[in-house]
Amino acid sequence: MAMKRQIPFALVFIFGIFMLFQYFVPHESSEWVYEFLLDWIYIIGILALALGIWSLFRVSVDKIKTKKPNWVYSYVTLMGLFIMTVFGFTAKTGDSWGLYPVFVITFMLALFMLIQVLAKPASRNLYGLFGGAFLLAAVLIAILDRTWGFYFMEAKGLQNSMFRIFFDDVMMPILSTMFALLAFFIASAAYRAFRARNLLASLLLIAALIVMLRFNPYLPYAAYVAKVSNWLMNVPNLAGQRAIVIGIGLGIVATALKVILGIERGYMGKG
Amino acid sequence: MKVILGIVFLAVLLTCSVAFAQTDAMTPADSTAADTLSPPAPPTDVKAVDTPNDHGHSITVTWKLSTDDGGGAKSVSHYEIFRSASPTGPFDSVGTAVAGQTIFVNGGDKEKQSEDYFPDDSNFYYRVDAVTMNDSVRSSSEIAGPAHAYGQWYNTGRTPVLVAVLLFMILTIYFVSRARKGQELYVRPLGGIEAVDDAIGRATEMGRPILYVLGLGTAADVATIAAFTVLGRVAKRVAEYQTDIIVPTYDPIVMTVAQEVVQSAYLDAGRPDTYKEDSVFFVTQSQFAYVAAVNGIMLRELPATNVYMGKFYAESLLLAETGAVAGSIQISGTDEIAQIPFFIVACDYTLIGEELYAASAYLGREPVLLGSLKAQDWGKALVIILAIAGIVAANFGWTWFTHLFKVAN
Amino acid sequence: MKRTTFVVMAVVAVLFLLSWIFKAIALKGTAEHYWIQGFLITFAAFLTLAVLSFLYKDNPFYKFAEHLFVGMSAAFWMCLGFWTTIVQNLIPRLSSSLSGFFEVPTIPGDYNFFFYIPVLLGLLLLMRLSPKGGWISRWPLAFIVGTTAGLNFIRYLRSDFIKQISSTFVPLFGTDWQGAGHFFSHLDLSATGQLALIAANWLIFVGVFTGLIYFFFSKEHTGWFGRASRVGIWILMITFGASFGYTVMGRVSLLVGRITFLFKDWLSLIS
Amino acid sequence: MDIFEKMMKLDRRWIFLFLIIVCVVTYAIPFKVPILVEPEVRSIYNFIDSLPPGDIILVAIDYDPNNLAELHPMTYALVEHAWRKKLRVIFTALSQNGPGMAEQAILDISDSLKQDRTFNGVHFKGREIKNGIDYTFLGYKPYYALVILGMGQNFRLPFPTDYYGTPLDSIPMMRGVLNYDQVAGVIDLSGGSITDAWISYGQGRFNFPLALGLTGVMTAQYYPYLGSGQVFGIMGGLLGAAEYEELADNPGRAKDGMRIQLYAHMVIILFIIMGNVGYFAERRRQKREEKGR
Repeated sequence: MAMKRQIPFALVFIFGIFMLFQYFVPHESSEWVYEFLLDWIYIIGILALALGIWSLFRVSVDKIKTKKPNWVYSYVTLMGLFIMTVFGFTAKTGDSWGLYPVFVITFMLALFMLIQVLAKPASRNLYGLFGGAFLLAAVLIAILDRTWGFYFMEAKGLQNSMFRIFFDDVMMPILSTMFALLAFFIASAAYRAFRARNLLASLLLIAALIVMLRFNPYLPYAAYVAKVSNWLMNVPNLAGQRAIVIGIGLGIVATALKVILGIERGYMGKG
Repeated sequence: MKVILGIVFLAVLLTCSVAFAQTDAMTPADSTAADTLSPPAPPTDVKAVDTPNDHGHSITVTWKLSTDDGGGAKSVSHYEIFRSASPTGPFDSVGTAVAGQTIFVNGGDKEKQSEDYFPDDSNFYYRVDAVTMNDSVRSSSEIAGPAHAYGQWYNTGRTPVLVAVLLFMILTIYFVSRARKGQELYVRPLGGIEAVDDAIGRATEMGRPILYVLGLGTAADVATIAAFTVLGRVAKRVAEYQTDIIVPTYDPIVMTVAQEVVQSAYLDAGRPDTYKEDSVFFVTQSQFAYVAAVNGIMLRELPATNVYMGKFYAESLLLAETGAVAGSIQISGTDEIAQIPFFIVACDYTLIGEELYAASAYLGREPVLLGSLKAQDWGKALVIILAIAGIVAANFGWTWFTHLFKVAN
Repeated sequence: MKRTTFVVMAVVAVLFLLSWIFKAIALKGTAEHYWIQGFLITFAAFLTLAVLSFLYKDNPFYKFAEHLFVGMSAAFWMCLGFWTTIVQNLIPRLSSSLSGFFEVPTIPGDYNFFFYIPVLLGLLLLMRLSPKGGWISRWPLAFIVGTTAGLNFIRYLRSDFIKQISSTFVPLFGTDWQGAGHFFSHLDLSATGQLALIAANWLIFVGVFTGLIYFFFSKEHTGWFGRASRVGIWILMITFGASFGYTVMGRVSLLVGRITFLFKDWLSLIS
Repeated sequence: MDIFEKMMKLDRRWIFLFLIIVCVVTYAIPFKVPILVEPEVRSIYNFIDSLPPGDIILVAIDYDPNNLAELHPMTYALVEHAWRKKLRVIFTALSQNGPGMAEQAILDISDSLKQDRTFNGVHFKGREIKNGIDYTFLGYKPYYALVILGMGQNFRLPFPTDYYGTPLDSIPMMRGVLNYDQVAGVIDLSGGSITDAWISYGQGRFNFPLALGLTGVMTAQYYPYLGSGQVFGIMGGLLGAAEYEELADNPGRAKDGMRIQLYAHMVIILFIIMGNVGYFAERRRQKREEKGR
């Protein structure tokens, strides 16, 4: 029981207090431990990614297995996951890609079959056979084709042109378009919420309108509006921000202290 | 009536801004170039001491300006600092300082392997040259030293922070122990948190799940830790009402913690059997892919309530607007100042900044947590008192007061 | 599959093919692999439109883009984390034979064996996957939470508390206060700059003061306290309105980027 | 549903449609919009415009490709103006991913200088811009604060050679140029904390005239430095860049972007007003109905 409950809180206390007082000790030894601890957090975070990928994989396979709504798209997720992983660990050695496309397709088909084994226990043997065959074919291509290779030892995968092309031409367009949706959403949110319903909403509305009009040259007194909006940003906005920042600072400090002292335990679960 | 009041209030603010004007830019200083042959006066009173408040590997050299610094025909353009292991030399140049400067920190790397390694505990001697525009026209100071570098165990420049740390600890411990003794503490109602219970009830009636979004924070962010506490409460209610909860996560460690929290909340509610392991899952560690997935969940699962707690960045509005379209009740709380406006606009209830941290105490209703809330309030009172004192000091020109708040880097 | 869905899919497929062919022809003179280039641009445009179609409503194209993006980005960050953190930062510190295997130069250090600790902690975290050992994953969590709580405690106490307090120390009676008589004798209304600055300082002070009062939790907001907290929330609302209005501009420029891609890079309608 | 109720409860997809049409149309049709020039941008323009030919300015291209959309137009407008005025420019790129992008910008601007052009009624003859004579590109060095401090002593301390590996002493333009004292002014274009370093370590220590080009989000928080005189001018976001283009009579991408911004803003404001008109009309009707009852 103590191992489950007491030791974690003891660890929190020890490391918390150390980091707290480390700040006041400029000596090399304290700095040294500090740097170590920060590196550790980073490394643990990367190792934990395995948990995340496993969760993503399991949830996707589970969706396919139980035929939840939109289960077909889980194949797309898994395909993206594996194809990008393959690219991250392969690179071409010669001038051409050789049988690389064939390999990628065979490998994907093999994975598809193997997922079917998990998802459709009824026809397990058939899919297992096909999956195994495709996997064997992929492995054979990988061994026999010398124009490209697997790299587990060198970060060549990151320079792999396929890895970069898929990042630039598949991930980036989706990413920047998702980001660009904000332009639309900011418009619809403004339309929906900026109604002078009461005093607070009116203040929100008027302040936003003035600032949005700040560079409209068609407006009479445009220069004046620009000045007012600058002033709004620099005076009331600054005051409000400062009040929030001080509040948040206090909240963070109090919560961190509660965590270190073991008063706040909600994040650790029970039992 | 209130609208008119608001407009009047704004009008007053705007009138204040009429006069708002900016001062003019300054003009560049002329550079002087002198061409002389007789050397300038050397810098005097050269001293070399270990740099205070550091980890060692550094010595600070100070001097008094050459009398030819700051104009005249033999004007000093910069000072060059030399170092040697013995008072007789040979001296190597270790750096320069521009005219007008009287201090130079000669430091180096702490790693022995580094080329730039600066040893601790070995004696060094220093000399400072005053140099004119013509590099060969210079004069050397007396030799200062010996001095050796060593690391300190306490940084005196950070005393204000230590005082604040101790003060805050004492306040918290005091109020927590008072709360433990059973003193009643008042907490003002928080709109967003009051709404949580109703929202869960509504979800049960509609037979729809609750979506709990923890944002992009990691377990290292205090906002996320506060969000876990709220999650624990929500999950417990969800378990009691037999509704579903969906928690998509962005960080694998956050996922692990969230699983622990939700699982033990179900245990607490006495229904560990109804806990589904897949209710807390990892999506991806990419901001917009995460948003895309959560947006999809909102439109497909149609949760009755969306709760956003933790750290949010540009995705705040993408999430909250999609949630509004899906017709969910939305409750949010973040300490990312830039995102609060978007949540305010698009959500039904928003916990503004510090309110997120108060929420965990408010939800638990445990006396110890409420006690720390009291300490937080005293912190704010202290800010106000110190600010007023500081303003008085600033107006009377008591710079010593401002210096009390100077923290060394 | 519904009939309309099928028709829409077919139309999109035909449009995609047409675009690919036209783009490839258009690129013929300029790019070496113009078929591939044409495909990539068309595919990127397809994904862009797929995400934009979300504005109308949820649909299969958006679902495809979303699931693809999730899978690929998860793999992308995993590969990146593996190569940059594990291989380049951790392995070189663990042992020279391991780093020899991974062909990375070792990072010498006298206490490198300490880096086995984060590896151990990371493995403990992975114990979550085992049904019985889950509790031990709390140890690494406790380490991370404790360390960062201590770190955050100091960081926010310093930056959000002490620094913000000292930045409220501004003169409220002019830049150099030399007594009330001096102030009034120098009170020149034509010198609006000075006066405006003082007014702004006053307002910032009042704003911060009332804003903080709004954040008081353990005192009932009634009487003068309640009134001050009302003013506080007004200031906060102006702050939020102004920041909202201010952000609109940046968001619209994101959209411009996508329009450029669609109309210039893909359709070449605008030169 | 009467018209006011419709105005109040408009489907958001109409807003999206309207917004995208307006954006595409304003993007496709290159009509002119008036640009209101603020004094803080004008002072930068005037500063560059009033320098005698041959003077040196330092342009710090300290942003990375993330902020390219907002800050690149400033670089183009400002540097082209400086070169037309026959000023010499020292470039730095203190952001890690910046140098390649900065180099490309320098080459692009050099190209446009080859043509004869007329700006603000003054005819400029095209000329070849030469590396080492018209400009020096110092490139990237880590620890920007130290680099900024170092350049205050001597450019050769942080940058013994330029980006291309040529020693600074053998670059004709850098002869006799020791530190900021020989530089007429610094213009920092940055999307992050490097700006703070230029203000506190650069301007604070060495007292040179400093102007800033910032991303839109950052702009408001730097205005206090304008008031205190530490900074003589600020260009904020695409708007600032467009204002500079307007002053330099050299419309470029910022003005294109501004056209879209302006009309997109107007669309949003229009919808907000519409919603409020609908809301108030509805409320009045409800009140009247209550009275009537």
